[in-house]
Amino acid sequence: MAAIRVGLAPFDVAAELAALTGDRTDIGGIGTFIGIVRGTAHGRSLASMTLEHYPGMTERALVAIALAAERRWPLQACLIIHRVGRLLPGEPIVLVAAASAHRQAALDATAFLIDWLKTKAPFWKKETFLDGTEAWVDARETDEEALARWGATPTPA
Amino acid sequence: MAAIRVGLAPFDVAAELAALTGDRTDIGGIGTFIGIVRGTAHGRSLASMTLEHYPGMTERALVAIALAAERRWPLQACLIIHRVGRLLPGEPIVLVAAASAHRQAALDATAFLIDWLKTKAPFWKKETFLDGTEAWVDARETDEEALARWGATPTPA
Amino acid sequence: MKILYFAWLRERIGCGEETVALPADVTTVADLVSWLGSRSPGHASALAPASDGRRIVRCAVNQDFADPETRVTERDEVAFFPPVTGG
Amino acid sequence: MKILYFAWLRERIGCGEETVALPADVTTVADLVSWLGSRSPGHASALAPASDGRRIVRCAVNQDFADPETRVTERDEVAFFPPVTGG
Repeated sequence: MAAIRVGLAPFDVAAELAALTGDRTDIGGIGTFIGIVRGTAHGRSLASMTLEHYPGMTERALVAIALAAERRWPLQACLIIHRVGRLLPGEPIVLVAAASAHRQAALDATAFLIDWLKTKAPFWKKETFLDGTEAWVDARETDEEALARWGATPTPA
Repeated sequence: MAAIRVGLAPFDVAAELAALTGDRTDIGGIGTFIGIVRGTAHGRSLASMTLEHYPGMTERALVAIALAAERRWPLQACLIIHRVGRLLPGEPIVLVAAASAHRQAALDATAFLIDWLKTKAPFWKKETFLDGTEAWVDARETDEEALARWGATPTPA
Repeated sequence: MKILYFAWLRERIGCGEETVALPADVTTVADLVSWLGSRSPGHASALAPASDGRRIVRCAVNQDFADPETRVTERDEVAFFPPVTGG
Repeated sequence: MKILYFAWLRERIGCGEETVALPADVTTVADLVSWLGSRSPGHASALAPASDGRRIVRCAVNQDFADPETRVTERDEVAFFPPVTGG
């Protein structure tokens, strides 16, 4: 079961994981990753981070990423939740989770989900600094490198 | 900050992660792994799993594992919670978490924590099957192999 | 054709969505970028390649990532945006 | 010396903890295993190596993992147990 969600609302990790596993007793481990807004960028203090996305394509991309993980590993469930809009430092941005009978599959799939999401889902971050200036975040080459670990074609350049 | 806990009580993942990060705004990502009691073992239905441990040595071992992770990766926080006593299928056994400014460090440290815990902390699992029979779980060689990824000396054989 | 712009492309062009009537000789994403670039200085600036010739702007056709060679028709939804930075 | 047994060693020996007075010629973990094995059939069975000679039982001295060569004294806490299976 792959579940994805995009929205403004915060998420409760415990409730999300409980919903993901339900009454199943065939899950041996759940890996998760939570991305959080940091309070500084390039040594400057952040007031907020604003997430823009491409409605429609975002959901398609997240479903495709979740299904790709389910094809690569024997997962009982996998989850991607990504927030959009204005977020403050310390607030969670994204939650990915992968549940499997075996821990290595759960851990590997978790890393895969976040690596793919960072390069294949249409989100853009804008930083607003305490001094009022704004800047769009640059894509990092290390994200494309992380993709290569999964034998993935980089996003068209 | 390394936090470890061993006990009978269940844990609330959301509350544990909130306590781990507190008001910090220098954390960019948190990796977690939750181990769960599966309902079957060797094709037989499980009634419960009983976790025995070596009080005193367990806490020492978990602290040593958490500190080893903090030496290897730039972590803002790391957490190990391990339950003992009788657990039912579907119940969580263990929670490990690692928080870092960067996602790769958080993910790698999470895998390291659970791999090391599986081979270096004095816990033993006994399975009680629905038919009333009991069996101690055998250590798996794959756990020692997972350790080798971290360049670790296997536990004395 | 419906065209969408996101992030700093949207800001530089000054709109997030426009509907255009496609000239007959625009048949690929590369053609579309050239043609859109002639519509305003904002379009030209937003859609220009980097000084080293590297393509900065990414494109999706009907919500799938696309290449300069991807073919486009009047009925497609085409989006232009910077490299993604979510997660 | 305080000796602890865990998991199936505890069950096979029939006790989780015993205090023993160490003979003078017992100075290492290996010595201790041999000597304990002579105390009862349960001890002998629990502490025996596998049929291929591989050591099954693990040991900790003062709550640190130990080798057969690790030295022990009357004041140490020594524990014997199977390979760990937590997590």
